[in-house]
Amino acid sequence: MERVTEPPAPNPLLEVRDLTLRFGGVTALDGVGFAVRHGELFAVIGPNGAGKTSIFNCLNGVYRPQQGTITLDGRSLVGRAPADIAAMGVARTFQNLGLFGHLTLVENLMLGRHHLMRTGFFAGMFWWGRAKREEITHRAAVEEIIELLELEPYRRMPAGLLPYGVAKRAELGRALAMEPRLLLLDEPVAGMNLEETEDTARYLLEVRRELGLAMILVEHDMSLVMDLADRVLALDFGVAIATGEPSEIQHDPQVIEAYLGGAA
Amino acid sequence: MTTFLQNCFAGLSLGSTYALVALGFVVIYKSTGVINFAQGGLLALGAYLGYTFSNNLAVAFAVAVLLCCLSAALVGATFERIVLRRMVGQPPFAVIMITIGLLFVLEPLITAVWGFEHKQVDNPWNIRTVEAFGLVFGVRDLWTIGLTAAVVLAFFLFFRFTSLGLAMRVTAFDPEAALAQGISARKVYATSWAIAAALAALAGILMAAGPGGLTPSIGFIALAAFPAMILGGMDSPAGAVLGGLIIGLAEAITRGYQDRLFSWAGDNVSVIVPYLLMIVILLIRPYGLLGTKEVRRI
Amino acid sequence: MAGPHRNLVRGYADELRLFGTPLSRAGLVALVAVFLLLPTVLHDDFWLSVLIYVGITAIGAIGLNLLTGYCGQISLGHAFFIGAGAYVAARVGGDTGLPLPLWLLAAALIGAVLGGLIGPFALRLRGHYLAIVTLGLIFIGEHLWRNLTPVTGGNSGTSVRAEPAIGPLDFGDLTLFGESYSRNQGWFWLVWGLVALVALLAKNLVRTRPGRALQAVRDRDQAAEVIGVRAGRYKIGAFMLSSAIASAAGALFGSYQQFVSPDEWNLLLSIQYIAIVIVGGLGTVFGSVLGAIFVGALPAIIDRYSEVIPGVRTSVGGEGFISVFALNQALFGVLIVLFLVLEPRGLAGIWLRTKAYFKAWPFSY
Amino acid sequence: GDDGGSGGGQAGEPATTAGFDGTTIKLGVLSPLSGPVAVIGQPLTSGNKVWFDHINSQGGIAGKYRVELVQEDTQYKPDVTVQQYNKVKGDVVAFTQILGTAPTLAVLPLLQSDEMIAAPASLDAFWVREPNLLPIGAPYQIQSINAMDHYLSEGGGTTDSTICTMIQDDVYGEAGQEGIDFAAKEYGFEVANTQRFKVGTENYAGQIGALAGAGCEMVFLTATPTDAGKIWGTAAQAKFTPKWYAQSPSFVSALAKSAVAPYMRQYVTIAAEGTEWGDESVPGMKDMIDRVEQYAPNQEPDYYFAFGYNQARAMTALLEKAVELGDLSHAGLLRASEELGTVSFDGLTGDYTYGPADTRNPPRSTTLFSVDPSKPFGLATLKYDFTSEAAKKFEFQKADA
Amino acid sequence: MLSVSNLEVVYDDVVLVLRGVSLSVPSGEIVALLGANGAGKTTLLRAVTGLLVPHRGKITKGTVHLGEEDITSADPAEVVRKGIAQVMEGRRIFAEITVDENLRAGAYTRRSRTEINESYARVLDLFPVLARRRRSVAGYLSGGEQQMLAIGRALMAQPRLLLLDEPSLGLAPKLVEQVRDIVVQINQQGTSVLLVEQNAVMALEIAHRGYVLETGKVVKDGPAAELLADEDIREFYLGSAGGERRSFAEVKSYRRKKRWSA
Ligand SMILES: Nc1ncnc2c1ncn2[C@@H]1O[C@H](COP(=O)(O)OP(=O)(O)OP(=O)(O)O)[C@@H](O)[C@H]1O
Ligand SMILES: Nc1ncnc2c1ncn2[C@@H]1O[C@H](COP(=O)(O)OP(=O)(O)OP(=O)(O)O)[C@@H](O)[C@H]1O
Ligand SMILES: [Mg+2]
Ligand SMILES: [Mg+2]
Repeated sequence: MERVTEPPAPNPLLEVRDLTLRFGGVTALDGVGFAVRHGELFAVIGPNGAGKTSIFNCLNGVYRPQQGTITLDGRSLVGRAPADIAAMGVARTFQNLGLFGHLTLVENLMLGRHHLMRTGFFAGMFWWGRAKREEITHRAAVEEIIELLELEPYRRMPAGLLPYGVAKRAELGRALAMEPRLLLLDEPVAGMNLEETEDTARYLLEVRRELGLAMILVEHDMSLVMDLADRVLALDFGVAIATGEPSEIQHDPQVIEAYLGGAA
Repeated sequence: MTTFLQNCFAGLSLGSTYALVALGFVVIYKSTGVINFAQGGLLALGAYLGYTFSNNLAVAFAVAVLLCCLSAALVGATFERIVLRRMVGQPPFAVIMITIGLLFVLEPLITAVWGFEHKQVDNPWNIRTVEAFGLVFGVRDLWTIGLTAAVVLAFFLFFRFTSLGLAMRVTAFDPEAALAQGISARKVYATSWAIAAALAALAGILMAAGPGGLTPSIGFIALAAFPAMILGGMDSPAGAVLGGLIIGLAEAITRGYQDRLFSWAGDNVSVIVPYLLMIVILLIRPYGLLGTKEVRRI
Repeated sequence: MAGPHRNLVRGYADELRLFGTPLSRAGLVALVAVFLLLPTVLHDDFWLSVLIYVGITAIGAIGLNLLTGYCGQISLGHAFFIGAGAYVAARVGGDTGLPLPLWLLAAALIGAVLGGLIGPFALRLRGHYLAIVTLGLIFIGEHLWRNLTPVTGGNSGTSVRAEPAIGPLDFGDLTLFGESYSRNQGWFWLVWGLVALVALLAKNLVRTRPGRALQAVRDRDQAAEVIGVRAGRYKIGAFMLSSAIASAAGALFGSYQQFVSPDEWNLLLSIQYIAIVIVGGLGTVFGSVLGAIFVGALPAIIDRYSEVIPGVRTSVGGEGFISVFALNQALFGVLIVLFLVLEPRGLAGIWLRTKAYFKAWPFSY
Repeated sequence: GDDGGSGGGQAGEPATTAGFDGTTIKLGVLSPLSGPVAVIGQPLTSGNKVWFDHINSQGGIAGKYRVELVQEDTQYKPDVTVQQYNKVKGDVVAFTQILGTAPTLAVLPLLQSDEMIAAPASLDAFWVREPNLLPIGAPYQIQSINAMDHYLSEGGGTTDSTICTMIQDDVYGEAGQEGIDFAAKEYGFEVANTQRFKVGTENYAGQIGALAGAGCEMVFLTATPTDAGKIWGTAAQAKFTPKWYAQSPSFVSALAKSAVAPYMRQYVTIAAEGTEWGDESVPGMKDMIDRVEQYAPNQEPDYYFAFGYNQARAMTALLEKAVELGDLSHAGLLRASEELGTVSFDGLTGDYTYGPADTRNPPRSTTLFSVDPSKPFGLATLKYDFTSEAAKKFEFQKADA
Repeated sequence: MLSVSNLEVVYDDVVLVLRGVSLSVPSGEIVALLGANGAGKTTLLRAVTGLLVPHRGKITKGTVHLGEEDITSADPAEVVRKGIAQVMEGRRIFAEITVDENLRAGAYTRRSRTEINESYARVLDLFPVLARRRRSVAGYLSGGEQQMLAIGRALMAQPRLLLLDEPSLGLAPKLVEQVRDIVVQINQQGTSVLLVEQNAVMALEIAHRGYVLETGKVVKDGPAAELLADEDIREFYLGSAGGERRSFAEVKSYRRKKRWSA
């Protein structure tokens, strides 16, 4: 397998170098490196088990890579606690749904704003002026997201009861509520039909236009990836096998062989 | 040295009893994912049933033991039939509470039937002893250890040759998905409750055959078996046995050396030793010695 | 799916109000009225003392529910903290004669510290493993209570002379507007006033940032971390808060009962608290109070009325198969089982269901 | 002999009051009637009841006021006891039984503020100096002092013998230990080894091993029967054969039928009071047996039953006194208790000199029994009703002093 | 084989989710069930397999028949024994046991060891990834690997009727094709299939019939080929109404809220 490394981009938002992650005998990531520029939509593709989600987990601080560096705006992320990384502006949606099942949709979105709020145990208990004001302002911010993603009918529904597709959208909403600088999207349109995929695409574009947010998109829906991504990284068995513009990747023989098959 | 060995023997005997009770806990935990708080009640019930068979119906003691295990198993299965099958897929907390409720029901029923008096179970062991290697072995203790070993062996053979073990585990993990594989949660629950009740009954009758006799508070031993179960790993039968023996030995040995080694920590340190040991082991191995690690992944 | 709002909400402040609808405001007024009038109508010391114990238990149960129901950390060690609080009341309130708010606060503080010591276990252990470790707390606690004689009186127990008084206002011997009230009446107001206060604080907590974080940790702690919730801190915080409340409840318990002994803080007490939060409904503040009433008052009610059941022996040495006392216990167990079979989400679940039914009314779905 | 009743009241009929409607006197019983400690609560209450059934058959207190018991289950929990106390306090004249040290201490402040009298159902020494309590019998401390006296004088022991104790880790155990410690000072011996155990311990090999290792020639035991059975069983198996003296609650007749009986017969002495069950030579016992046959034919011989029976007798004496003084109110009873002189229990337990709490003098006598399976309760009198010099010197203190 | 008639399902006693759905899966056919998120597809599958109970759901009207047999509200384990297996929504693999044990759990209702071993070999053959990770704890597999496991587990039961709830979810394009081939293949071996899919192209290409569910009602059904040609279906599910597929990058900020009914 041929290994690719990108030439370093000038002043990237995120820079990952030589990322290696092993679980016992399994090497999930093997010297992966890439960079994401400000405002860029960067896609990661690859067969199942290639290590896409693992990259996210390393970025988030859920896994600690055995080797490699990750820097966000020049600050290293390796070794930081997930909550710190979140506070630094990295938000994420989960492949297997990471909503809090017993909380309502609104509460889930409010949780996205957790790191932007300050209310502690005491202030919360006494509902002091600031706690109340804070709740109200952030509730208003959340409402905007609800409107954007057209989640109005589900506001008070426990997240555990949401239909799969709606839950995916709610996750996106929660990630947006975090007001991130970098948004990690793990298969945001899995389980959605075409119409819903279109909607999601529209949301993503809108967010990008309005907030200038950088995103990393992991997705198996090739048409979505090819239509939206600025650049694509292809992985196989934890190794970066190709990187470049969507059109290049689509015709890369290694990618076709490992991943796309006849669908190319 | 003799004292030490003698204490070890006491610990083994005690540990065997713990192992039986803990095994009962494990079977239920493995299939339902809950701690069965009624285990002590089942143990008392089994002991009293054994008393009735042995004393009132005057069957041979061996037969009485068998009958009390069988009838306790029946009680366990009936409980599933009446109550538990309605709880498939419901939150585990509700099921835990139901086992507590069962305990509240069992205790007064037992005293209503058998009264409060201290009872002695007719049995062939009593306080007979055999001596060997300069040590004294209580016959009942030997039987307790032997029977536990036999039961544990039978238990493992049973699980080795049936798919029930796997069925239990997946039912506890995700009852709905288990149902979707055609695993009848009812059958799994009924079997595990029957097994757990029979194990409790066996432990109960073995205890009641000792010189302490039988009173309604015999079920308290179940509390002492908690650390045994945890220490071995809640879903591991082998762990339950191992945990039972470790706790039994630790308790007996600390007690033997309370005066010499532990008096600084107050009286009766042996009572809390199982818990301390459990805490230490859990800090090193959060899922006990042989327990399955919970899979956490996002 | 959430139906259209019956009541127009004009802003987020409105939406976030605790008693937002006219109906709930009416309920609040009714509750306050009951609170104020009940002791003057109901002079019976039995029911008052039952309700006082129920109230104290409700406070402790709210604490446990914050930990178990909201944060998902099962604890079988609640009795330990209750006991610790009672001894604090005895030593701080009784021996030094400090006023009520101070010894209550001292108990809460010490409870929080003890909880903070136990909390770190929650970082390493999960689910039932944690539960059983906290169970160890009971036994280790009992060992301490029996051996720390200067603090606890050892095996013989200790009397608790902490006075329920704030300056001239002595709830143990209340005189208001020239009217004097009995000890139990005073205590009723004190305890249920505190129940309301603690419930309000807890309710506020769970609907604001820290409370949501607790629940997020309960539902998925890893995901919570990733979105910026420091799960470990919240787990420890929940332990501290819950044990602070438990200790305060214990202090009240000691002060009301005036005597406590190491036999009381046993597993059964912890189980009783677990029963309350499960029967009441995990993750609902109101449910804890309902649960405490159910678990505390039901036996008293059964006690009153089981004598009419035929075949029951009402006294020792009387006729009948099962004594009324044994029957009480058994009935209590049966009711708990029955009730959870019918509504696994507890009393609060029944409440929600009824509410949902009436919301949808007159349509059946 | 009969019940020490002195007949009708000279001061006229007592007025109706809480618990007394002019014809019936109601008495409270707060006892664990369910749960693990019901093992004790049930026979105790049965003892209360048999006595009052008998009194009622004689016409009642002072020959005319029937007694009715209001039984409430405390589950042995202090909080439940407080609730139950509150439930019935307005309906009863007094409490003829409150069982358990902790429950009693929990209602004690309430008794004081309500001027209520209650008979505690245990032999704790605390009770003696409490005006609101009406204890009976020689406290546990006295039992152990007398037992020691016996061991040193007739039991073959000397102050140089290796004397050990094995006590339950609770108030009951501490009372026994306190007596032994007192005796140690009085007689000048040392307690060589003390083993404490928790109620419900399953295996006693460790403790027995330690006692044997310490070379104990005498062991004083405070326990309850289940534990005592296991302890002696373990000792028998280990061939550990000191002289055992055990406090009264350690024994139950079932033990005399168990496999441990031969061992107990040889090595165990029980320190209790009164006489052996069914001993016709003691009038009180003969009466009691007759009444058991009449009112509770299923009652097994039981130590706690006898205790409850005696408790009821003390209460009866108090009521008679109050009727005599013409006041059955709570305060009236409290006053009557101060004027209550010595009450005799016809040999079932030692005579108790009541009166103001700080002058009360409980009996200081003990009867020692040996185990004898042929006897109804499994105990045969070894030494009847004796008082040691040391026991006379023992001072009683208030609770929580 | 399977016929559902006039089915009504209520959750929690109040939420009416299916409002009289009728559908049938003829023996030996593949039937595709399409519909937007929340339409009630999963609910329909739960109703067939009896798995509504754990969700506080109830069939309030209508029947489900397997062949001649009425299996309305039957015990789920019983339903499996009658030959219905399913791939559940959300994979629902048993995360704490190994891949191997997961597969064996799928064969719980079968007795013959040799047959089970045959199926086992076949599944590992279909998904080499699983063969490689045979002894791994299933919970640590990647999302797509878990999906393969879920499919493999259902195949282990060797059912007469296979219910698939979004089998291609999270699978790489190459694997989607492979799964499609597998479905066709087992159908040719005689298994009837009810296929719930968001990937409508894939579903309709291999299905004999299709149904479209909207808010608890069947709004369209017919032979797959007919549906493939249907204007509305093309617009909403295939994205090729005006001939060429339009790019996601160019979707307008509005959408046609047209629905068939309601
Ligand atoms: N347990 C439940 N309690 C209440 N409502 C529920 C429950 N499960 C599902 N619902 C509701 O039923 C409706 C149908 O849900 P269902 O899961 O069947 O949809 P679906 O068609 O499978 O959607 P998707 O394509 O997103 O999987 C939804 O509105 C959902 O909110
Ligand atoms: N915690 C873990 N323990 C062991 N192995 C793991 C763990 N997490 C991931 N793996 C393994 O690492 C490999 C990469 O997994 P990852 O989830 O990153 O794949 P992916 O590219 O996201 O695949 P998919 O498209 O199927 O989601 C897989 O083989 C997986 O089994
Ligand atoms: Mg992935
Ligand atoms: Mg679905």
